[in-house]
Amino acid sequence: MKYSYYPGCTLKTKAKDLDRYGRLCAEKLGIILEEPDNWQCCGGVYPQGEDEIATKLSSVRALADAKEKGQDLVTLCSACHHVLKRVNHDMKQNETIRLRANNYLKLDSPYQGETNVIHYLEMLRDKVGFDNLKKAVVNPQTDRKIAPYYGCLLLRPGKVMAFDDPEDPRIMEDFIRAIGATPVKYSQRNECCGGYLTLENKKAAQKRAGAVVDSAEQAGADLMITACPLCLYNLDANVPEGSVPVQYFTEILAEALGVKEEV
Amino acid sequence: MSLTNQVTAADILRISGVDASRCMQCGKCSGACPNYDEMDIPPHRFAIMVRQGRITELMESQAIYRCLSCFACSQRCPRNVEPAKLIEAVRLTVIRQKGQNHMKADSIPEKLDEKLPQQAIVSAMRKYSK
Amino acid sequence: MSMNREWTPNIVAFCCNWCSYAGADLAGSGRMNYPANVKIIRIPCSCRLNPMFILRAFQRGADGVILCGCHPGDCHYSTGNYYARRRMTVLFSLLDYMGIERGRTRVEWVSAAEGAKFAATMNDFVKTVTELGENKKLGDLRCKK
Amino acid sequence: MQKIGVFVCWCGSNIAATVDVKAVAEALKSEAGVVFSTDYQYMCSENGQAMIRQAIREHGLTGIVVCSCSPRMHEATFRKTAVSAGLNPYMVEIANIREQCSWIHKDMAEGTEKAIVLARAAVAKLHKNAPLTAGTSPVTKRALVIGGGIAGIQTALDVADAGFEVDIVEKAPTIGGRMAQLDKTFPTLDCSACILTPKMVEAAQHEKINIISYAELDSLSGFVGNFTATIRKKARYIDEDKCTGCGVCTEKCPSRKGLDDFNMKLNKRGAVYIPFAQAIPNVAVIDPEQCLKLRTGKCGLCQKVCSAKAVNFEQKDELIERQYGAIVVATGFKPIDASAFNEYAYNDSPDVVTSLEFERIMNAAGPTKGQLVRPSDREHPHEIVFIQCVGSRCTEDAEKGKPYCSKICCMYTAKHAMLVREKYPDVNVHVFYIDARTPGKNFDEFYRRAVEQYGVDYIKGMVGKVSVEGKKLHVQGSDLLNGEQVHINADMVVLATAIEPDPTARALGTMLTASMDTNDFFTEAHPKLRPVESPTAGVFLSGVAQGPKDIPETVAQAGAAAAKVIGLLCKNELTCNACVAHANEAACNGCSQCERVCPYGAISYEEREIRSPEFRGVRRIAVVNEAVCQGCGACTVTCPSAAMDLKGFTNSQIMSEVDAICR
Repeated sequence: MKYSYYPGCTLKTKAKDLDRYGRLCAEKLGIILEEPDNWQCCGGVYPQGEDEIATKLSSVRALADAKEKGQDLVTLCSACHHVLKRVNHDMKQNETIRLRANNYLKLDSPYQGETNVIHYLEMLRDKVGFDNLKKAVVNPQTDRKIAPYYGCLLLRPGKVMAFDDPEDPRIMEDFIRAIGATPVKYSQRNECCGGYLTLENKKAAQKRAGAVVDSAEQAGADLMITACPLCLYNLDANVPEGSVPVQYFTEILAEALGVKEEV
Repeated sequence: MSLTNQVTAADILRISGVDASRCMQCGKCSGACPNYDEMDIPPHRFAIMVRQGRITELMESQAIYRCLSCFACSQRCPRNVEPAKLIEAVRLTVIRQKGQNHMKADSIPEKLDEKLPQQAIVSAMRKYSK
Repeated sequence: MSMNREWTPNIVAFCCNWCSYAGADLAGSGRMNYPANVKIIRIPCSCRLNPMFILRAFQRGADGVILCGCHPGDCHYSTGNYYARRRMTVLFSLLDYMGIERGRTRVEWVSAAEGAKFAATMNDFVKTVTELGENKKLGDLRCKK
Repeated sequence: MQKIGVFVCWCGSNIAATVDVKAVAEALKSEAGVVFSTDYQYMCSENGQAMIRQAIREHGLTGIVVCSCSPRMHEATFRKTAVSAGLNPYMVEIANIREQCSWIHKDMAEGTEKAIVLARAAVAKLHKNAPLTAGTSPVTKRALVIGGGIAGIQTALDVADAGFEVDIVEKAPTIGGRMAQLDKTFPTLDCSACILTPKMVEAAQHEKINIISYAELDSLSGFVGNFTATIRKKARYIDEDKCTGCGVCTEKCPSRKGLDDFNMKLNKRGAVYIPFAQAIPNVAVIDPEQCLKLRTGKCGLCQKVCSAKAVNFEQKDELIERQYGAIVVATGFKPIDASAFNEYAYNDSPDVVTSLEFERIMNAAGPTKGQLVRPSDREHPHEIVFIQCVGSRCTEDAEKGKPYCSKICCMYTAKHAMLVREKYPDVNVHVFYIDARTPGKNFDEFYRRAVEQYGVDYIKGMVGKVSVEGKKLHVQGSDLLNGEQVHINADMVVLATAIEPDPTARALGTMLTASMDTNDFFTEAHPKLRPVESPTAGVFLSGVAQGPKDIPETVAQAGAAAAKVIGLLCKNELTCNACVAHANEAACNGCSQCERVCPYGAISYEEREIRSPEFRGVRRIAVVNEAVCQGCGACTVTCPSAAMDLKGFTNSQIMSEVDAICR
């Protein structure tokens, strides 16, 4: 299985772990992730304005590149995934955006949303299969009680992201079961951690992050996992000392697949 | 610098693609808003004020910078009104005006810490400045 | 029609009595506008539409012909719209072969409850046919006054 | 040559505001064959009709064109007018210049021009009309009622009381429907079972009513007055005639995994069960999914303990074929699936329940014997939150939910709130609502009593999130009147879920060729004037199958549907459709194509002696049974030699209309 792989800005710098572990695990699972040469930062936030075209172009380039290669486009960072999937949806559904973006880009053939954007977790669920993942686990995380943190960007808006039930997701719980651990369900798993506000209004971000971590702790978690560098930062740096630790899901996956030490 | 350009409800409709008259004022968006306490204008009022054309008040509100962009309001809205898009559209009409960048690039270094991901800076600049 | 007026297409709409004609009535009672160049002919069922009627309309100078019937599975006569669908598929490929633009003919399913859909369909069809311009290929000059 | 009269109606200002009616009447005067043309304010009025009758007589008209509203509205009226002046009713054509012209156009010139074209098309068609005579068909004097809830029961009782046989087909093992599940009814708070069960018993004992329970309509053919239905009676593995309803088997059954549908799956039941104490028929049924004997061949305990020898594991589905003159759809509703609404933690906590589940919890015959306890730990709740409009009033492009108001939720929520406060004054009750909709007799008074007398805390605004926090349910919602966020730590949350048509309705609609709206509610023949009839003749609508309604409205509609059924069954014969197919014997070559496409089997063949200038001899000719033909016209198009034509919609009539429009 070969995929185009869009790492995004943060995975190249502050979230190298998310990226490195993700690649190692993919390799172990027999998946080839090909990083395009010239990808550009997606901007980290989906430009909701319908007249915002320039800010959508970097995503369109990555999408068009994957189309040329005839590959699905895999993302790992929740924010990149959100931006790419929504821009892709615009290119498919919104005639004006499609027309204007193509006018700017002047591609060999106009891009019309043909590429299939999938998150690494979707790849594990739909392409690898959690059953097969389970078989590949060498260090089952048996004693761990893990609280998955979905946040907002993976799930919403549900109609566009088509990732999981936005109010009752289970993909990360299934993932946790596949690596042998016990998932912990808690109410704030799909409520926002306030990450986007960390620069603008740190207090608000702390309040939200505190509520999320608190909820996971109350539910008895000893570890939280996430797919988003911003959430990870927020749930780590903006909560009281000694709170339940948070990791990228790829890190615990690497541990389970026995490839963590290779880093 | 003060806001100079007049913005109308029609501009917000054009930018957001959202018809605020579809809102039935059920308040589920506000009920869902995780940052309600910080929002001087909660999402359901945002929708009705757009419909009433009270855009200037919205442009002067704090809510446009305090929205978490978590889409809980849009997700749970039974009328598919998408308040998050309305809020973003109003914010855009502000920061697109000269001298209205809410976040200035030179203010960033002091806010940085070692672990802060790029994404936080990139997205904040996207959201709050042009 | 006076010559100095801007050209507008002439469109014949065949509507089945049970669903689409009722849908058109509902569009009317709901005051949902669509252009006046759409003229409806009532037929009992979409399967009553003989392909000859469509050819006749084009021959006499219609610019577009649309057939509306009940949704598949909802035909008042159980299966009539399935026959209509097949017949139209054959006819449309013939018209295509003859060089008649695909946009001039259309089949649409409109239920008795879908007044809004009826109006939207007619608006869209008129737009498409207007863009295609006058039907010159099949129009029979002998029929013109 | 026809002598045609044209009558242009103003319909008050409905037509006259956008169509210059005088200009239309004037323009039509120059059409070939038109000898008289006029306009009038209301053609359908007595004066208007008199004008038509007079013109027919004075000018010796052979046909008339009325330019007015839709033929679906007044075609029958004007046909009668024509008949009273001595014309054949099929010598009338309607030009629809209201629904399809004046109401949708704004420009007078445009509207007038189109009205003239439509009128010309009608005149052109009328030139080719020929007098038609409709045949008659007999009426089977028995009605079929599909659905045995309060709607079906009431319709059946009313029809049976008028002396006609009625069969009720109910898909569940017992009649009673949703009303049987309710505890109390608004706005009187009388006990639902106490008012329903006497009706159930009356239906069961009525000599004209035959209840076919645990059965569904399998197929249907025929037409008004002459339907043939095949009913599939599902195997219940119990001989209904032998079972005494003693219930010994239900106690002994070792399987305890089946979920009790009657109690909204809140508790378990055995594989053999009687849905509830007052079930009719009061006989057991075996759930084949759960029965050990049927699944594994081992067990059979019920058979051993049954003293009546009623258990029969060999029982098979049974098909019953029967004739009916009329069919009543009374398939009712179900609450929508609340599992899509996990923002209210419906999947996360058993203490979040739907209103119908709550109804069972409050019911003395329910899983908690009427004790208000939390399903999770059976503890008494102190704080209950009701959330209204769950899944109602959602736009069609929203992620989930129904676009309509479910109509009954405001009232049953007020009822629940009141009952809780009445029985347990220590419980705090909060109701989150968007609008409290209480239009009905004594409805608003009822709702105000909940607020004023019972101290129910009504909060205008919706809940955005319910979180499970330990044993509590944290409810976060917006109080729109106070402009503040409300946080309540509740013990139970009750969701007033939207209602939707029973899932069997869609397939049934197809089988009956009865039209439905996009929400799968059955469409009425006219939304105001024919609210209990389907557009398909002989099919009638009763209860929520047609749209959300409460019990009194359902009963009223059930009675209305019964009146329509009685009106039909009283007749000995019905006038058939005169617009039927007919084969031209000179052109027919007996190829059998038409026979194959006819959905009614109305076409057969006979050897007929032909004496025409071209051919003399015996030939195989298609013959249409006019009593069976419904006039769809499928045969006319399929006929390779154009021998088959449809009266009233002949090839030449439609061609003439096309020509007139394209002129």
